[in-house]
Amino acid sequence: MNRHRTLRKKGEFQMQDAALPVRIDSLDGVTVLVPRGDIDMSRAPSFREHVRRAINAGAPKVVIDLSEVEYMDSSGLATLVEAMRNAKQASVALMLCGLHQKVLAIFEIARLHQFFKIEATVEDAIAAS
Amino acid sequence: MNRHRTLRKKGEFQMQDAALPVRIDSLDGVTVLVPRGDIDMSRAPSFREHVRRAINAGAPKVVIDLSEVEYMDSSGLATLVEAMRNAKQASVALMLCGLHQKVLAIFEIARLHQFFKIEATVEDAIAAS
Amino acid sequence: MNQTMGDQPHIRVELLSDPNYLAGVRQLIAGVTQRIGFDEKSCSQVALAVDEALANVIRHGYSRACDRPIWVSVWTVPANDEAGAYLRVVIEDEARQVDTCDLQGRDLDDPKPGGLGLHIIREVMDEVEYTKRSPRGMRLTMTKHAPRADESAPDAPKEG
Amino acid sequence: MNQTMGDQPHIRVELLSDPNYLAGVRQLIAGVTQRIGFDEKSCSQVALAVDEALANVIRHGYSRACDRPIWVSVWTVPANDEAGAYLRVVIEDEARQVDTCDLQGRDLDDPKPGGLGLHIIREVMDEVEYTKRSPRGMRLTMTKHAPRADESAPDAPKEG
Ligand SMILES: Nc1ncnc2c1ncn2[C@@H]1O[C@H](COP(=O)(O)OP(=O)(O)O)[C@@H](O)[C@H]1O
Ligand SMILES: Nc1ncnc2c1ncn2[C@@H]1O[C@H](COP(=O)(O)OP(=O)(O)O)[C@@H](O)[C@H]1O
Repeated sequence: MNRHRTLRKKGEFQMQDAALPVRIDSLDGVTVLVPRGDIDMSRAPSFREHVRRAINAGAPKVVIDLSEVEYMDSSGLATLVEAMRNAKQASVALMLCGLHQKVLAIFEIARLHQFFKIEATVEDAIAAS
Repeated sequence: MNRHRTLRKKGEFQMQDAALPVRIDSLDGVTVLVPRGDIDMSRAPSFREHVRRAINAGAPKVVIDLSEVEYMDSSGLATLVEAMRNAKQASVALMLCGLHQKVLAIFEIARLHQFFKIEATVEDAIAAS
Repeated sequence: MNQTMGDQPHIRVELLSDPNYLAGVRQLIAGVTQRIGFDEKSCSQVALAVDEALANVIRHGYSRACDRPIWVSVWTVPANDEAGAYLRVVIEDEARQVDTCDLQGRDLDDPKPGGLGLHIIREVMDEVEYTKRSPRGMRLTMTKHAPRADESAPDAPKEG
Repeated sequence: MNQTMGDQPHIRVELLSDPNYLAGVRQLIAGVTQRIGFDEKSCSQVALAVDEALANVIRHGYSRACDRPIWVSVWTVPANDEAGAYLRVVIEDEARQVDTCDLQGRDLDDPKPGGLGLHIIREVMDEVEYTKRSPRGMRLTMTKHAPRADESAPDAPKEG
């Protein structure tokens, strides 16, 4: 009946993560992830899982299209930094595109706008090398 | 320093109404009001004042374009019902247009969708007789 | 530890009776209901009901004084395999008490300004109950079950 | 009757430490700041800072337990002829106490997951102060002045 009843760890009620809806397209052999909605602490674990699977699936390039994400906090950024590391290790090209102004502003505060490969549109990201 | 300090009535702190931004266009002799933002209890008085002035200004037709209003509660409805009465008395044709689905739903609950003349677009409202 | 719906609220807001805060409170309600799995339409409906109820407390209970307390308590139950999401909202004040028979909107077939708030609240919520608090003030308890997938409109839920 | 910023908060939210409630709380904050005259960018910034601070309490203070209390208190001062709008938010918990010197994010020039929340909070708010509550828990006090018209970006404020 109640989410707060879910007992996960002795003596403590642990949170239940929320699912983040993610559309997965495949265009010209490139995997495109299109998450929809806010990416915050409750949804970052779900986002992380989607990205991890895409990177491990074998495509040479993965594009994360953030055009349907109007809000992201540092949990989302952390997920992306980790994804970038994993992608490098797996020799997968990871690109971001479609960042809303507000989302880009957070990348800038965290000085991460240089760390990621960011393109304006999905087409640009697919075409970029 | 503090809104709650504004003393309006003996012994009581009275609210300070919030201004509702309203654009006023004049097209083919028709006055078109375009309020922007939520219309709720805090902004209904400002909305009421705008509508009152438009109806009294002498144009034969006033159109209220609600396409930039994504939320309206019963304070907004009350303002519109009153406006409709005033318009009839002043022989002004009052029309509404551009209602969002959510706003229309409130008109329907209040059984007011028949009471008002509602058109889809500003053009339709101006053309309608 | 064994929380039930009868215990402490999951979220409790105490606000001053200032109409300028209604937007914030209904956005809180919309955000919470969206996250527990209410569809877009139901989120808007619950936010509207809370807004109408708060406006009534300010307008009728407190005669528009903007420095009096209002409490909004929220309990949420997210959807699971067996049932859809469920929400309970309780709104309390320290205002003058009214009898339930005086809590009536106007005749819907007689369009005139006002008298719509209670109709709207009763229309969009599943349960609506006004009671007197002790020693003073009113308490409004409202509940809503999210419509199950097959009952709700075909449009997908969207971020608020 | 003579309320000042030192008195009772204008809005006080008590919530359980469940990350699923963060969306609702930041929408509350965005709605309130928007109504007191913050521009769109400042509204988003304050909402982000509150979200980051609450996430830190849940993650670090309460080790992700989702049934512990967090209090968010808000004071607002709308713009007038002389000054822009002003907001104060205080976030309190009953979690373990930490020394201010342990409240440091990571080196921004060394990209790795995490360590960004405090940087973001300090970047977007004007004043940020952590203190220990008595007898337990932490208190974070944050303030922000809305930029005056001539300082803010040219885009007009939009409904949240
Ligand atoms: N919280 C309340 N406290 C006291 N009286 C109330 C409250 N809510 C509603 N009422 C009474 O019920 C009537 C109908 O309310 P409502 O349908 O919301 O319309 P309106 O607020 O426009 O009058 C009000 O006029 C008032 O007399
Ligand atoms: N509310 C809090 N309670 C206890 N420790 C905290 C709190 N907020 C931040 N910290 C400490 O400060 C560090 C930096 O926080 P932050 O910059 O938000 O990054 P992150 O949360 O990713 O570690 C945390 O790792 C933690 O040790």
